[in-house]
Amino acid sequence: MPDLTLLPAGAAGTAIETKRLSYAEAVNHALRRALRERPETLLFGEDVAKPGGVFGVTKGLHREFGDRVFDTPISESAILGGAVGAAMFGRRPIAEIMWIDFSLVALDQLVNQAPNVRYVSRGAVTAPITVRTQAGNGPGACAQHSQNLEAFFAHVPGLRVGMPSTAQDAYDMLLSAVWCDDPVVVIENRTLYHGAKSDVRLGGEVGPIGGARVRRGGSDVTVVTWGAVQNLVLDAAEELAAEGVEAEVLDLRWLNPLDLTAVQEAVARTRRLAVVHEAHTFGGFGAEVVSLVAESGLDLLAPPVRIGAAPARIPSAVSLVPGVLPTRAKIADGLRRLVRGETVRDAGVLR
Amino acid sequence: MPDLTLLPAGAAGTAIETKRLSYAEAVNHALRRALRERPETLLFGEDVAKPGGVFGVTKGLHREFGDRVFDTPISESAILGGAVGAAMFGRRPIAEIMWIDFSLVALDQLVNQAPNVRYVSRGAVTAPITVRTQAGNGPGACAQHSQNLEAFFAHVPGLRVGMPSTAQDAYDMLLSAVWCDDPVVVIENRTLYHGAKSDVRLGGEVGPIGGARVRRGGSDVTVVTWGAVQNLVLDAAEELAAEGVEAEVLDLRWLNPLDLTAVQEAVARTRRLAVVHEAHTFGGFGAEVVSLVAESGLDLLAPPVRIGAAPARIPSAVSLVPGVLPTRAKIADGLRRLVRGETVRDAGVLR
Amino acid sequence: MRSDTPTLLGHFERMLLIRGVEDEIARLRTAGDMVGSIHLCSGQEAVYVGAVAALDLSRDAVFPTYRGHGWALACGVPPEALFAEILGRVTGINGGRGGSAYFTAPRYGMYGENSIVGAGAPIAAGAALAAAFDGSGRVAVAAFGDGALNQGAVHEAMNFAAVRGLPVVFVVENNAYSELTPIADMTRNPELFRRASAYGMPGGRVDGNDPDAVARAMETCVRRARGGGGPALLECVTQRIVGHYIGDAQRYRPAGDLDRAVAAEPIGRLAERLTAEGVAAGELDAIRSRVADRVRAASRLALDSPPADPATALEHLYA
Amino acid sequence: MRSDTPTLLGHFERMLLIRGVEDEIARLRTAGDMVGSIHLCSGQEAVYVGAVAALDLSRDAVFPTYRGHGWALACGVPPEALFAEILGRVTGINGGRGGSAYFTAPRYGMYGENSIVGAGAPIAAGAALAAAFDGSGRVAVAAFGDGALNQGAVHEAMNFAAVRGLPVVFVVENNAYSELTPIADMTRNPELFRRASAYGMPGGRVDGNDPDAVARAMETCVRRARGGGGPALLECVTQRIVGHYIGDAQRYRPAGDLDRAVAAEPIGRLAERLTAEGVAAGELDAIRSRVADRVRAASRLALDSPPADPATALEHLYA
Ligand SMILES: Cc1ncc(C[n+]2csc(CCOP(=O)(O)OP(=O)(O)O)c2C)c(N)n1
Ligand SMILES: Cc1ncc(C[n+]2csc(CCOP(=O)(O)OP(=O)(O)O)c2C)c(N)n1
Ligand SMILES: [Mg+2]
Ligand SMILES: [Mg+2]
Repeated sequence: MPDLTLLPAGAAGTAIETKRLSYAEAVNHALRRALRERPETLLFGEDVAKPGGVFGVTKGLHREFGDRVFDTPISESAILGGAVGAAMFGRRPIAEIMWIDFSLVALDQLVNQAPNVRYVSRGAVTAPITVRTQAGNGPGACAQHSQNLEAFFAHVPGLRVGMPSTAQDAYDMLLSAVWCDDPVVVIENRTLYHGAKSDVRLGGEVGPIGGARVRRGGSDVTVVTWGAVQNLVLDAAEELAAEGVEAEVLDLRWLNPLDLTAVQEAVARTRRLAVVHEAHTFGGFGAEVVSLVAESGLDLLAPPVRIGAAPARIPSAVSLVPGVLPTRAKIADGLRRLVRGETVRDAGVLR
Repeated sequence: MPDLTLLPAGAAGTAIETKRLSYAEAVNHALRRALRERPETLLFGEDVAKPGGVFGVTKGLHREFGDRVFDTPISESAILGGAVGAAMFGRRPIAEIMWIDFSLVALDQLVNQAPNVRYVSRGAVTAPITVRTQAGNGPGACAQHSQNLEAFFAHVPGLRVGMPSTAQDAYDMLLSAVWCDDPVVVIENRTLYHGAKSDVRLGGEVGPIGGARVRRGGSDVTVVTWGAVQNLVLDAAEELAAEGVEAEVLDLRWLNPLDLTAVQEAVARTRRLAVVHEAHTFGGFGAEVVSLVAESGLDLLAPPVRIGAAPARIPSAVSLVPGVLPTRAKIADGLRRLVRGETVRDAGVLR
Repeated sequence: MRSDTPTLLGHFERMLLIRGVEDEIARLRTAGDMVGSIHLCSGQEAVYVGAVAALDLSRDAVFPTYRGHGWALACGVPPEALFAEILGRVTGINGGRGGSAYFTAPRYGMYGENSIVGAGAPIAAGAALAAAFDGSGRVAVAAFGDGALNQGAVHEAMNFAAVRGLPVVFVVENNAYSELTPIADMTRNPELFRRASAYGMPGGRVDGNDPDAVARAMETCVRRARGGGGPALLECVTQRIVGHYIGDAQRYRPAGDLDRAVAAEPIGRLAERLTAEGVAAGELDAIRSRVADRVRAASRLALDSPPADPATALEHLYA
Repeated sequence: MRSDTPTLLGHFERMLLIRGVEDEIARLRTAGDMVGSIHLCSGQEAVYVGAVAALDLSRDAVFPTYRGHGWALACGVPPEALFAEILGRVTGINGGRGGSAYFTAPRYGMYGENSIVGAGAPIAAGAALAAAFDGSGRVAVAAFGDGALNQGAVHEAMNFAAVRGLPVVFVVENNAYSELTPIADMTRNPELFRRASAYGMPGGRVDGNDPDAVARAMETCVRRARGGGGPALLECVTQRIVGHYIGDAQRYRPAGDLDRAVAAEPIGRLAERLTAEGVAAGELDAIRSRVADRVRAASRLALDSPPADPATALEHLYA
């Protein structure tokens, strides 16, 4: 393997500044910075270069970085396999899989290939790829464009998995992913791309991957969550606050590495645990969080609660979706019952 | 969709009898019966027809059933997609994916396609396919031929998932799968195929899918398990029995539908829960079982315990494997500590 | 042999219906009555109408892509059921479960759009596989775009169908673009039908803006498949005259490209031909207004239907 | 231009080494020292030795399949490291982590077997993609079997490499079978190299039992790729003279098939040619016994090594 010396973070002298950015713009800034500071980065995927991405996220990057940013055929195995091969030879490919649902035509490369490279060779070769994709339901999307599949990736040892849900995290976590020497899957959310702008600190030191964040303090119940559904959780928490119940909202951010300490500390404080994700509850990653807490032997005031998607495919009609996915009301209701000490299980978890 | 009338079970007059069979022979008998009694069944996959399967499981079926049993190119998307399409038109395809690891090149068909057919059409079209595959580590197998991926399938609403671990179950569960009107994945285990023979009751009524089985009674701890690792669990249980600890071993058999009642009743009896699977612990299906029990609010004497594979890829060397996979010793040790009330967590769950 | 005038008038009306429905969908989407990403097929109508004309929908089965409104309407799906589906109404062809990109209409021989590029091809091969056993004489049609040819599943499906001699016709709607990227940049051999020979299967190219030419080429493929001759690949060269999705500014199209596509679009062309064959302008206008009325009525009917009920959302997952 | 005698003698020795190692592995597996499913390449040696002769291993990269022992030895992996790997010893080329079907030897330009059929092809394309940026002049070799051509990933890799003009040579080891199934039953066009044209890429066929012919064809492909001419598909026609796995009774081979394969196998053939070119029988015998000694010593060394330590099994998962 060629010994390609990597530039240190910030070497290209990216200025530290704060800008009001949308989530999509934050991703774009992170990509631009990565492409500037790390000459070994490549960016490719379907429609990412000349068209600037179907969501406009990669706009302007092909113009600035030329051939390092390129469009690919509709060939996800070639995209991911190409990334693995290029990474083995010193490149840092950032590959886009347009929808997480499409990763299923090429999952082999993310399960059987990328995570084995380092392990089998005992570090002689590595595959530091970053896969950017986006997940979740949006209005009118069909069953094949609505899934949350983070549980698949989190179950694969050797893959790192993060789900940014703020513009700042979209920027920070993507850079951490590119800087990380492991294969990393960063799962964005298209419903967040073009939402309200927020202040994003740019140009600071690129941190390591990992670490949960408390999004809201509270002493009555800990809600562990990740991804876009966090916004519903925060709304539900406000609803509860009006009723005198204070929920702590912990954004897990990274499913692997998982910040177990943060989870345990939070749960030890409130002694009540709810896990909320948009993915299907059954077999979902929420089960991992609940299990880790259960195994910890923390003495809880009430059984833990999971709130996620009920067992169904995701229907397209906007009116049908609340019959399947978590809503603010379902979350608030679940938390209320948790605090009251009622045993809560989504009637639909098992069918 | 053509209205193809299905023959009732046993219509071809399969005799009820008991034979001493290996697991592989039991599968073969189930396939032969399905092909005989249900003229709409097809059996296909790589090397399944003329060669009789790489493990000899499908021996003689091509000879008996001709074109209904055929070999395919090395094209898993064509195999699974072909099964879905044929099932939509009244066939009952039994498709073989030679190793569960290979399903990853074509997972789209099992996640984005098969389970959506009935849901989207509200039952106007269905895709009753049976996918037979086999999973797990065997001596000398490599990282790409050793995985246990049942958690992927169990997380997909609309797919049924079973893992037979006895010859009788290999027979019964496969027939139930073929008779079932849902898409079903039956995960066999090649290390069981050619083991000791046992009595298998053949020709009885084909039951519905679902239902756990108590493999061993015991009042001190409930071990929920599935797949070939069950044999290690039974060995460990014997080891503990010699020390005066009686473990109940519950074979889950079906991950979907999951027999929660059986799990809850067993855990309510012993008030101690261990879950053992060969799959990776982190993000594995064991977490679902632990979570369901935790949510039930059952009052346990000790925190639940999961015993599965530590976070690593699966190495080939026989001497390395026990460093990753559950062993009889690790299982016995975990159960011992559970009964003593110690908090148990595989040091390697998180890394 | 060219089709007779009544047949061509039928094509004309069907194509107009498709265009009218797509225009109405664009209006509803822009007005906010419909949501999400919707892919219109305007400009490509001749492919659907021509291909379906060669089928026997009482037994044949069509597997289109997310850009499937045209296929559905050509198969006879009522426009009101299509509008209602995209609007998420209980009267939708799938009660709103499918939406624009993934609805199915088996009663009409339209066995499901597919919003995973290429995934319908092996499923169509499976439908053809069933035909090898059920004596139906069914021919399956797998339709997909130019870009889909680069997807592994399509390759596997074509080889699988070829080696087993399955009755399936692979129809490539070559509209020159995959979303926002020209196919010319994504593969070296611009003659997409030539891929067929890799599988030992016949392949051919037809003017995809001429419903008559498509119908005749398709008839050849269908007859051959139905007679046990195996699959074929039919490349229909056409163009979108709208964006990939509603709102797509199409800046990726070079100057003049869209104008040329509009000039070549099949409906105007067929109107000219019909006029040349002596059909009176009034007759064409009568068809136009009949179709417009139908579209308007269907849209209104759909808009007046109640939304799908979330309490039903968990039904029909399992048998 | 044909190679000179010393070059051919080198090929002869390398091929003998591969054959000797495979025979010893068969012995060890049968004796129970080795476990699991092991795929030997006996009969196909000319492909590996010929192809590698055309490479510059200081920069080129080979991506073989599970049947990769021959590629590894041709690349220069020491037989003792290979034996030890399959035996699960600490001295194995991957310390026993890879095993027979999935080891990697990057120091030798051998960037990993792949036991997922076809999966190495896009990875090789990625290695070639890196070459487009790092100025190394690297050429990547993706090697796979006849059956692998029907896998979606291989199709995607070839189109991807072709459209980007990547320096990769796709080498098809056409040994007529995929496991237990003849390729003739699994695709309609028996000339596998013809698939190249679908991607607008050159393709050709060579006698895969002639290391010299393989080397010369490969040189053409490599030179072209290194010079920026893009990828090519080289079909090497050969045969296994052993089972797919050790213990395979090969009942699927028609009568006479195996005998013909043995009669055509490359080592005997090259010995004849060398004899015809005037090499003394004694010289060939000397090579034979040198190789036999080397194999025996390597096997003994590997057997004497300690097994890999389970306490290390969790290392090197993450950076
Ligand atoms: C497997 C997969 N990859 C990517 C996409 C995203 N996508 C949707 S449509 C499309 C372009 C398809 O182009 P083409 O096949 O030419 O059909 P057209 O849209 O032109 O009708 C892409 C890339 C997808 N839906 N599925
Ligand atoms: C994706 C995938 N499908 C199936 C297999 C099982 N398998 C292993 S080797 C093999 C045959 C490969 O045939 P070919 O490509 O001709 O290579 P050969 O073994 O003849 O060298 C098959 C089907 C696999 N390893 N990976
Ligand atoms: Mg197109
Ligand atoms: Mg072969």
